[in-house]
Amino acid sequence: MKIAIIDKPFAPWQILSEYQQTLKSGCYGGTAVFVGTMRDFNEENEVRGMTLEHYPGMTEKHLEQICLDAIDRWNLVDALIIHRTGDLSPNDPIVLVAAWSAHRKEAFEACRFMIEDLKHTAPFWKKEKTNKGARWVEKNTPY
Amino acid sequence: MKIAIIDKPFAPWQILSEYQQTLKSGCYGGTAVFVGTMRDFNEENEVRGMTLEHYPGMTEKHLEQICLDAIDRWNLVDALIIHRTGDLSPNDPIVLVAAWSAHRKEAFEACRFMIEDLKHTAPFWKKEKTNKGARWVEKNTPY
Amino acid sequence: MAITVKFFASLSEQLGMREVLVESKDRLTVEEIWEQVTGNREIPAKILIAINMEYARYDDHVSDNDEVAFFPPVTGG
Amino acid sequence: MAITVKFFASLSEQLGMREVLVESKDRLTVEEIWEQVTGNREIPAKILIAINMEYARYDDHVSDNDEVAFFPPVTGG
Repeated sequence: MKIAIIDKPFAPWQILSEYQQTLKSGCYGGTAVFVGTMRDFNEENEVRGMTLEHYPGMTEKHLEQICLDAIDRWNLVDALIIHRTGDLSPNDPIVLVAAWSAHRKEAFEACRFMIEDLKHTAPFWKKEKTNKGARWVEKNTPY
Repeated sequence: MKIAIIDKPFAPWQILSEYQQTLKSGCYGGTAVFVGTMRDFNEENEVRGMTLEHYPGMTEKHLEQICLDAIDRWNLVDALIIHRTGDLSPNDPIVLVAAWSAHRKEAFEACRFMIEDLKHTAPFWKKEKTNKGARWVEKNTPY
Repeated sequence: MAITVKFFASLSEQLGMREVLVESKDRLTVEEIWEQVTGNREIPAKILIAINMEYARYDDHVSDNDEVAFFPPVTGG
Repeated sequence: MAITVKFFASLSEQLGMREVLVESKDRLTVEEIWEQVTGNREIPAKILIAINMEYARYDDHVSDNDEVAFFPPVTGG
Protein backbone atom coordinates (compact mmCIF):
# COMPACT_ATOMS: atom_id res chain seq x y z
CA MET A 1 0.00 0.00 0.00
CA LYS A 2 1.21 3.46 -0.82
CA ILE A 3 -0.25 6.92 -0.40
CA ALA A 4 1.53 10.18 -1.11
CA ILE A 5 0.84 13.91 -1.33
CA ILE A 6 3.25 15.52 -3.80
CA ASP A 7 3.71 19.26 -4.32
CA LYS A 8 5.63 18.91 -7.60
CA PRO A 9 4.56 17.41 -10.97
CA PHE A 10 4.58 13.61 -10.93
CA ALA A 11 4.60 10.92 -13.63
CA PRO A 12 1.73 8.45 -12.99
CA TRP A 13 2.86 5.71 -15.37
CA GLN A 14 6.39 5.76 -14.03
CA ILE A 15 5.15 5.58 -10.42
CA LEU A 16 3.00 2.57 -11.35
CA SER A 17 5.85 0.89 -13.15
CA GLU A 18 8.17 1.29 -10.16
CA TYR A 19 5.62 0.48 -7.48
CA GLN A 20 4.42 -2.65 -9.25
CA GLN A 21 7.90 -4.11 -9.09
CA THR A 22 7.53 -4.28 -5.31
CA LEU A 23 4.39 -6.47 -5.56
CA LYS A 24 4.48 -10.24 -5.34
CA SER A 25 4.68 -11.61 -8.88
CA GLY A 26 1.87 -13.78 -10.30
CA CYS A 27 -0.82 -13.04 -7.69
CA TYR A 28 -2.81 -10.27 -9.39
CA GLY A 29 -4.78 -10.72 -12.61
CA GLY A 30 -6.44 -7.31 -12.87
CA THR A 31 -5.14 -3.80 -12.32
CA ALA A 32 -7.54 -0.86 -12.61
CA VAL A 33 -6.13 2.64 -12.68
CA PHE A 34 -7.59 6.12 -12.75
CA VAL A 35 -5.60 9.27 -13.47
CA GLY A 36 -7.16 12.70 -13.08
CA THR A 37 -5.46 15.35 -15.19
CA MET A 38 -5.79 19.11 -15.15
CA ARG A 39 -7.74 20.35 -18.18
CA ASP A 40 -7.33 23.76 -19.79
CA PHE A 41 -11.10 24.44 -19.68
CA ASN A 42 -13.92 24.10 -17.11
CA GLU A 43 -17.52 25.31 -17.24
CA GLU A 44 -16.85 27.18 -20.48
CA ASN A 45 -13.86 29.13 -19.17
CA GLU A 46 -10.26 28.79 -20.16
CA VAL A 47 -8.20 27.61 -17.19
CA ARG A 48 -4.56 28.72 -17.09
CA GLY A 49 -3.49 27.27 -13.78
CA MET A 50 -4.70 25.85 -10.50
CA THR A 51 -3.70 25.86 -6.86
CA LEU A 52 -4.52 22.79 -4.81
CA GLU A 53 -4.77 23.40 -1.08
CA HIS A 54 -5.17 20.58 1.42
CA TYR A 55 -5.38 19.89 5.16
CA PRO A 56 -2.00 18.35 6.01
CA GLY A 57 -2.43 15.43 8.37
CA MET A 58 -6.13 14.89 7.72
CA THR A 59 -5.47 14.29 4.02
CA GLU A 60 -2.92 11.55 4.61
CA LYS A 61 -5.14 9.94 7.22
CA HIS A 62 -8.07 9.94 4.82
CA LEU A 63 -6.22 8.56 1.82
CA GLU A 64 -4.78 5.78 3.97
CA GLN A 65 -8.26 4.91 5.23
CA ILE A 66 -9.63 4.84 1.67
CA CYS A 67 -6.91 2.36 0.61
CA LEU A 68 -7.47 0.18 3.69
CA ASP A 69 -11.25 0.18 3.15
CA ALA A 70 -10.85 -0.80 -0.51
CA ILE A 71 -8.33 -3.56 0.24
CA ASP A 72 -10.59 -4.94 2.93
CA ARG A 73 -13.87 -4.68 1.04
CA TRP A 74 -12.67 -6.11 -2.30
CA ASN A 75 -9.91 -8.34 -0.93
CA LEU A 76 -7.34 -6.51 -3.07
CA VAL A 77 -3.74 -7.53 -3.51
CA ASP A 78 -2.77 -3.87 -3.13
CA ALA A 79 -3.88 -0.25 -3.58
CA LEU A 80 -2.20 3.09 -4.20
CA ILE A 81 -3.23 6.75 -4.14
CA ILE A 82 -1.03 9.69 -5.15
CA HIS A 83 -2.41 13.26 -5.01
CA ARG A 84 -0.86 16.49 -6.20
CA THR A 85 -0.94 19.77 -4.25
CA GLY A 86 0.46 23.28 -4.88
CA ASP A 87 0.53 25.17 -8.17
CA LEU A 88 -0.51 23.15 -11.24
CA SER A 89 -0.43 23.82 -14.97
CA PRO A 90 -2.85 22.39 -17.55
CA ASN A 91 -2.05 18.75 -18.38
CA ASP A 92 -0.47 18.15 -14.94
CA PRO A 93 -1.65 14.91 -13.33
CA ILE A 94 -3.76 15.67 -10.22
CA VAL A 95 -4.49 12.24 -8.85
CA LEU A 96 -3.51 8.62 -9.43
CA VAL A 97 -5.54 5.73 -8.01
CA ALA A 98 -4.72 2.06 -8.59
CA ALA A 99 -6.16 -1.27 -7.42
CA TRP A 100 -4.53 -4.67 -7.92
CA SER A 101 -6.79 -7.69 -7.60
CA ALA A 102 -7.10 -11.35 -8.58
CA HIS A 103 -10.00 -10.51 -10.93
CA ARG A 104 -11.11 -7.51 -13.00
CA LYS A 105 -14.49 -6.91 -11.33
CA GLU A 106 -12.95 -6.25 -7.93
CA ALA A 107 -10.18 -4.11 -9.41
CA PHE A 108 -12.67 -1.88 -11.28
CA GLU A 109 -15.10 -1.53 -8.39
CA ALA A 110 -12.36 -0.77 -5.87
CA CYS A 111 -10.70 1.79 -8.16
CA ARG A 112 -14.01 3.55 -8.77
CA PHE A 113 -14.82 3.51 -5.04
CA MET A 114 -11.43 4.99 -4.16
CA ILE A 115 -11.69 7.96 -6.53
CA GLU A 116 -15.33 8.65 -5.56
CA ASP A 117 -14.56 8.48 -1.84
CA LEU A 118 -11.52 10.71 -2.33
CA LYS A 119 -13.56 13.28 -4.27
CA HIS A 120 -16.31 13.32 -1.63
CA THR A 121 -14.28 13.21 1.58
CA ALA A 122 -10.56 13.95 1.21
CA PRO A 123 -9.82 17.57 2.28
CA PHE A 124 -8.46 19.10 -0.93
CA TRP A 125 -9.61 22.38 -2.49
CA LYS A 126 -9.04 23.63 -6.02
CA LYS A 127 -8.63 27.28 -6.96
CA GLU A 128 -8.61 27.88 -10.72
CA LYS A 129 -6.88 30.74 -12.52
CA THR A 130 -9.18 31.42 -15.47
CA ASN A 131 -9.40 34.07 -18.19
CA LYS A 132 -12.03 35.69 -15.90
CA GLY A 133 -9.78 35.73 -12.82
CA ALA A 134 -9.21 33.30 -9.93
CA ARG A 135 -12.10 31.28 -8.45
CA TRP A 136 -12.51 28.50 -5.94
CA VAL A 137 -14.10 25.40 -7.46
CA GLU A 138 -17.34 25.07 -5.47
CA LYS A 139 -18.09 21.41 -5.96
CA ASN A 140 -16.98 18.32 -7.78
CA THR A 141 -19.12 16.60 -10.39
CA PRO A 142 -21.19 14.10 -8.38
CA TYR A 143 -20.06 10.99 -10.35
CA MET B 1 -6.58 5.58 -31.37
CA LYS B 2 -4.23 2.63 -31.22
CA ILE B 3 -4.68 -1.10 -31.28
CA ALA B 4 -1.93 -3.69 -31.38
CA ILE B 5 -1.42 -7.44 -31.14
CA ILE B 6 2.04 -8.18 -29.76
CA ASP B 7 3.67 -11.60 -29.61
CA LYS B 8 6.44 -10.56 -27.19
CA PRO B 9 6.24 -9.24 -23.58
CA PHE B 10 5.17 -5.59 -23.42
CA ALA B 11 5.35 -2.85 -20.75
CA PRO B 12 1.85 -1.34 -20.24
CA TRP B 13 2.91 1.74 -18.26
CA GLN B 14 5.63 2.60 -20.74
CA ILE B 15 3.22 2.24 -23.67
CA LEU B 16 0.75 4.58 -21.92
CA SER B 17 3.47 7.09 -21.13
CA GLU B 18 4.62 7.18 -24.75
CA TYR B 19 1.19 7.12 -26.34
CA GLN B 20 -0.18 9.86 -24.11
CA GLN B 21 2.47 12.25 -25.39
CA THR B 22 0.79 12.10 -28.80
CA LEU B 23 -2.54 13.33 -27.36
CA LYS B 24 -3.61 16.95 -27.39
CA SER B 25 -2.60 18.50 -24.10
CA GLY B 26 -5.24 19.86 -21.66
CA CYS B 27 -8.33 18.24 -23.21
CA TYR B 28 -8.74 15.11 -21.08
CA GLY B 29 -9.51 15.16 -17.36
CA GLY B 30 -9.95 11.43 -16.73
CA THR B 31 -7.99 8.40 -17.87
CA ALA B 32 -9.20 4.93 -16.91
CA VAL B 33 -6.93 1.97 -17.53
CA PHE B 34 -7.20 -1.76 -17.13
CA VAL B 35 -4.29 -4.18 -17.30
CA GLY B 36 -4.88 -7.93 -17.30
CA THR B 37 -1.86 -9.87 -16.06
CA MET B 38 -1.10 -13.57 -16.15
CA ARG B 39 -1.44 -15.14 -12.71
CA ASP B 40 0.43 -18.22 -11.51
CA PHE B 41 -2.76 -19.91 -10.35
CA ASN B 42 -6.26 -20.52 -11.77
CA GLU B 43 -9.11 -22.68 -10.44
CA GLU B 44 -6.83 -24.11 -7.74
CA ASN B 45 -4.10 -25.21 -10.10
CA GLU B 46 -0.61 -23.83 -10.41
CA VAL B 47 -0.15 -22.27 -13.86
CA ARG B 48 3.36 -22.31 -15.27
CA GLY B 49 2.77 -20.81 -18.67
CA MET B 50 0.15 -19.93 -21.24
CA THR B 51 -0.22 -19.87 -25.00
CA LEU B 52 -2.52 -17.27 -26.48
CA GLU B 53 -3.87 -18.14 -29.92
CA HIS B 54 -5.89 -15.66 -31.97
CA TYR B 55 -7.56 -15.27 -35.35
CA PRO B 56 -5.27 -12.88 -37.25
CA GLY B 57 -7.30 -10.31 -39.14
CA MET B 58 -10.53 -10.80 -37.24
CA THR B 59 -8.84 -9.87 -33.98
CA GLU B 60 -7.51 -6.54 -35.25
CA LYS B 61 -10.86 -5.77 -36.85
CA HIS B 62 -12.66 -6.47 -33.58
CA LEU B 63 -10.33 -4.47 -31.36
CA GLU B 64 -10.59 -1.52 -33.72
CA GLN B 65 -14.38 -1.73 -33.64
CA ILE B 66 -14.41 -1.86 -29.84
CA CYS B 67 -12.29 1.33 -29.68
CA LEU B 68 -14.47 3.10 -32.24
CA ASP B 69 -17.67 2.07 -30.42
CA ALA B 70 -16.33 3.30 -27.08
CA ILE B 71 -15.11 6.62 -28.52
CA ASP B 72 -18.47 7.16 -30.18
CA ARG B 73 -20.69 6.09 -27.28
CA TRP B 74 -18.86 7.98 -24.50
CA ASN B 75 -17.49 10.81 -26.62
CA LEU B 76 -13.93 9.89 -25.64
CA VAL B 77 -10.84 11.92 -26.43
CA ASP B 78 -9.07 8.67 -27.30
CA ALA B 79 -8.87 4.92 -26.66
CA LEU B 80 -6.22 2.22 -26.85
CA ILE B 81 -6.12 -1.59 -26.75
CA ILE B 82 -2.97 -3.74 -26.69
CA HIS B 83 -3.25 -7.53 -26.54
CA ARG B 84 -0.55 -10.12 -26.13
CA THR B 85 -0.35 -13.40 -28.08
CA GLY B 86 2.09 -16.31 -28.16
CA ASP B 87 3.84 -17.95 -25.20
CA LEU B 88 3.40 -16.15 -21.88
CA SER B 89 4.96 -16.58 -18.45
CA PRO B 90 3.28 -15.75 -15.11
CA ASN B 91 3.28 -12.00 -14.42
CA ASP B 92 3.32 -11.15 -18.15
CA PRO B 93 0.78 -8.48 -19.09
CA ILE B 94 -1.97 -9.97 -21.30
CA VAL B 95 -4.08 -6.95 -22.16
CA LEU B 96 -3.99 -3.17 -21.79
CA VAL B 97 -7.15 -1.06 -22.26
CA ALA B 98 -7.23 2.72 -21.82
CA ALA B 99 -9.87 5.45 -22.24
CA TRP B 100 -9.19 9.19 -22.16
CA SER B 101 -12.18 11.42 -21.51
CA ALA B 102 -13.15 14.91 -20.26
CA HIS B 103 -14.68 13.39 -17.11
CA ARG B 104 -14.14 10.31 -14.96
CA LYS B 105 -17.56 8.71 -15.37
CA GLU B 106 -17.17 8.33 -19.13
CA ALA B 107 -13.57 7.13 -18.81
CA PHE B 108 -14.53 4.39 -16.32
CA GLU B 109 -17.60 3.23 -18.20
CA ALA B 110 -15.81 3.14 -21.54
CA CYS B 111 -12.81 1.28 -20.12
CA ARG B 112 -15.06 -1.31 -18.50
CA PHE B 113 -17.09 -1.69 -21.70
CA MET B 114 -13.95 -2.21 -23.77
CA ILE B 115 -12.52 -5.00 -21.62
CA GLU B 116 -15.92 -6.74 -21.29
CA ASP B 117 -16.55 -6.55 -25.02
CA LEU B 118 -13.04 -7.80 -25.75
CA LYS B 119 -13.46 -10.74 -23.35
CA HIS B 120 -16.82 -11.69 -24.86
CA THR B 121 -16.17 -11.18 -28.57
CA ALA B 122 -12.50 -10.83 -29.56
CA PRO B 123 -11.20 -14.11 -31.02
CA PHE B 124 -8.43 -15.05 -28.56
CA TRP B 125 -8.00 -18.43 -26.86
CA LYS B 126 -5.90 -19.29 -23.82
CA LYS B 127 -4.20 -22.62 -23.26
CA GLU B 128 -2.69 -22.98 -19.80
CA LYS B 129 0.27 -25.14 -18.84
CA THR B 130 -0.55 -26.27 -15.31
CA ASN B 131 0.97 -28.72 -12.83
CA LYS B 132 -1.72 -31.15 -14.14
CA GLY B 133 -0.80 -30.71 -17.81
CA ALA B 134 -1.96 -28.38 -20.60
CA ARG B 135 -5.63 -27.35 -20.87
CA TRP B 136 -7.66 -24.94 -22.93
CA VAL B 137 -9.44 -22.32 -20.82
CA GLU B 138 -13.11 -23.04 -21.52
CA LYS B 139 -14.63 -19.72 -20.64
CA ASN B 140 -13.89 -16.33 -19.11
CA THR B 141 -15.37 -15.17 -15.84
CA PRO B 142 -18.63 -13.45 -16.86
CA TYR B 143 -17.73 -10.07 -15.27
CA MET C 1 -17.46 -21.85 -55.47
CA ALA C 2 -14.28 -21.82 -53.37
CA ILE C 3 -14.55 -21.37 -49.59
CA THR C 4 -11.69 -21.19 -47.13
CA VAL C 5 -12.60 -22.90 -43.85
CA LYS C 6 -10.61 -22.25 -40.67
CA PHE C 7 -10.65 -23.88 -37.24
CA PHE C 8 -9.09 -22.49 -34.09
CA ALA C 9 -7.89 -23.49 -30.65
CA SER C 10 -9.35 -26.66 -29.04
CA LEU C 11 -11.64 -27.27 -32.02
CA SER C 12 -8.70 -27.25 -34.39
CA GLU C 13 -6.91 -29.79 -32.16
CA GLN C 14 -10.00 -32.03 -31.89
CA LEU C 15 -10.53 -32.10 -35.65
CA GLY C 16 -6.84 -32.18 -36.53
CA MET C 17 -7.43 -29.41 -39.08
CA ARG C 18 -6.55 -25.72 -39.15
CA GLU C 19 -7.51 -24.73 -42.66
CA VAL C 20 -9.36 -26.46 -45.50
CA LEU C 21 -10.27 -25.27 -48.99
CA VAL C 22 -13.82 -26.33 -49.91
CA GLU C 23 -15.03 -26.52 -53.51
CA SER C 24 -18.73 -26.75 -54.27
CA LYS C 25 -21.06 -26.31 -57.22
CA ASP C 26 -23.96 -25.27 -54.94
CA ARG C 27 -24.31 -22.29 -52.67
CA LEU C 28 -23.88 -23.77 -49.19
CA THR C 29 -24.93 -22.76 -45.70
CA VAL C 30 -22.42 -22.69 -42.86
CA GLU C 31 -23.97 -25.90 -41.53
CA GLU C 32 -23.54 -27.66 -44.88
CA ILE C 33 -19.92 -26.58 -45.01
CA TRP C 34 -19.34 -28.00 -41.53
CA GLU C 35 -20.91 -31.32 -42.58
CA GLN C 36 -18.89 -31.52 -45.78
CA VAL C 37 -15.56 -30.74 -44.11
CA THR C 38 -15.98 -32.89 -40.99
CA GLY C 39 -17.81 -35.82 -42.62
CA ASN C 40 -21.12 -35.14 -40.85
CA ARG C 41 -19.52 -34.94 -37.44
CA GLU C 42 -21.80 -33.55 -34.74
CA ILE C 43 -21.25 -29.87 -34.11
CA PRO C 44 -19.89 -29.39 -30.57
CA ALA C 45 -22.02 -27.18 -28.29
CA LYS C 46 -21.16 -23.50 -28.08
CA ILE C 47 -19.07 -23.39 -31.25
CA LEU C 48 -18.94 -19.88 -32.74
CA ILE C 49 -18.92 -19.06 -36.43
CA ALA C 50 -17.56 -16.17 -38.46
CA ILE C 51 -17.98 -15.40 -42.14
CA ASN C 52 -15.31 -13.06 -43.44
CA MET C 53 -14.34 -12.24 -39.84
CA GLU C 54 -17.84 -11.23 -38.76
CA TYR C 55 -19.91 -13.38 -36.39
CA ALA C 56 -22.49 -15.45 -38.29
CA ARG C 57 -25.06 -18.25 -37.84
CA TYR C 58 -25.35 -21.84 -39.03
CA ASP C 59 -28.11 -21.07 -41.51
CA ASP C 60 -26.26 -18.16 -43.15
CA HIS C 61 -25.31 -18.74 -46.79
CA VAL C 62 -21.73 -18.46 -47.90
CA SER C 63 -20.53 -16.84 -51.14
CA ASP C 64 -17.62 -17.58 -53.46
CA ASN C 65 -14.23 -16.74 -51.94
CA ASP C 66 -15.70 -16.31 -48.46
CA GLU C 67 -13.70 -17.31 -45.42
CA VAL C 68 -15.66 -19.32 -42.83
CA ALA C 69 -14.25 -19.89 -39.35
CA PHE C 70 -15.37 -22.23 -36.55
CA PHE C 71 -14.04 -21.75 -33.03
CA PRO C 72 -14.78 -22.36 -29.34
CA PRO C 73 -15.93 -19.59 -26.93
CA VAL C 74 -13.29 -16.85 -26.82
CA THR C 75 -11.11 -16.47 -23.73
CA GLY C 76 -8.94 -13.43 -24.32
CA GLY C 77 -8.22 -10.47 -22.09
CA MET D 1 -9.16 24.50 27.79
CA ALA D 2 -7.03 25.21 24.72
CA ILE D 3 -8.44 24.51 21.25
CA THR D 4 -6.68 25.00 17.91
CA VAL D 5 -9.11 26.22 15.25
CA LYS D 6 -8.25 25.98 11.53
CA PHE D 7 -9.94 27.38 8.43
CA PHE D 8 -9.23 26.32 4.86
CA ALA D 9 -9.64 27.46 1.27
CA SER D 10 -12.39 30.00 0.44
CA LEU D 11 -13.58 30.08 4.05
CA SER D 12 -10.13 31.01 5.27
CA GLU D 13 -10.00 33.83 2.69
CA GLN D 14 -13.50 35.11 3.61
CA LEU D 15 -12.70 35.21 7.33
CA GLY D 16 -9.13 36.38 6.90
CA MET D 17 -7.97 33.68 9.33
CA ARG D 18 -6.13 30.40 8.92
CA GLU D 19 -5.48 29.33 12.48
CA VAL D 20 -6.65 30.63 15.87
CA LEU D 21 -5.90 29.40 19.39
CA VAL D 22 -9.06 29.47 21.54
CA GLU D 23 -8.93 29.51 25.36
CA SER D 24 -12.05 28.75 27.40
CA LYS D 25 -13.00 27.77 30.94
CA ASP D 26 -16.09 25.87 29.76
CA ARG D 27 -16.37 22.79 27.57
CA LEU D 28 -17.61 24.14 24.24
CA THR D 29 -19.46 22.71 21.26
CA VAL D 30 -18.19 23.21 17.73
CA GLU D 31 -20.94 25.80 17.19
CA GLU D 32 -19.88 27.77 20.28
CA ILE D 33 -16.29 27.76 19.10
CA TRP D 34 -17.37 29.09 15.70
CA GLU D 35 -19.36 31.91 17.40
CA GLN D 36 -16.49 32.83 19.69
CA VAL D 37 -13.87 32.91 16.94
CA THR D 38 -15.94 34.70 14.26
CA GLY D 39 -17.83 37.09 16.58
CA ASN D 40 -21.22 35.41 16.05
CA ARG D 41 -20.93 35.50 12.30
CA GLU D 42 -23.49 33.36 10.49
CA ILE D 43 -22.18 29.96 9.49
CA PRO D 44 -22.06 29.72 5.69
CA ALA D 45 -24.12 26.91 4.18
CA LYS D 46 -22.39 23.59 3.47
CA ILE D 47 -19.39 24.23 5.71
CA LEU D 48 -17.78 20.98 6.88
CA ILE D 49 -16.26 20.39 10.30
CA ALA D 50 -13.52 18.10 11.57
CA ILE D 51 -12.40 17.44 15.14
CA ASN D 52 -8.90 15.99 15.31
CA MET D 53 -9.05 15.31 11.58
CA GLU D 54 -12.27 13.29 11.71
CA TYR D 55 -15.55 14.65 10.32
CA ALA D 56 -17.79 16.02 13.10
CA ARG D 57 -21.03 17.97 13.71
CA TYR D 58 -21.89 21.38 15.13
CA ASP D 59 -23.28 19.97 18.38
CA ASP D 60 -20.24 17.80 19.12
CA HIS D 61 -18.28 18.81 22.21
CA VAL D 62 -14.62 19.61 21.99
CA SER D 63 -11.97 18.56 24.52
CA ASP D 64 -8.79 20.21 25.74
CA ASN D 65 -6.04 20.29 23.08
CA ASP D 66 -8.43 19.27 20.30
CA GLU D 67 -7.98 20.63 16.80
CA VAL D 68 -11.19 21.89 15.17
CA ALA D 69 -11.29 22.64 11.44
CA PHE D 70 -13.92 24.44 9.34
CA PHE D 71 -13.83 24.16 5.55
CA PRO D 72 -15.94 24.35 2.38
CA PRO D 73 -17.00 21.26 0.38
CA VAL D 74 -13.92 19.37 -0.77
CA THR D 75 -12.93 19.46 -4.44
CA GLY D 76 -9.91 17.16 -4.80
CA GLY D 77 -9.21 14.43 -7.29
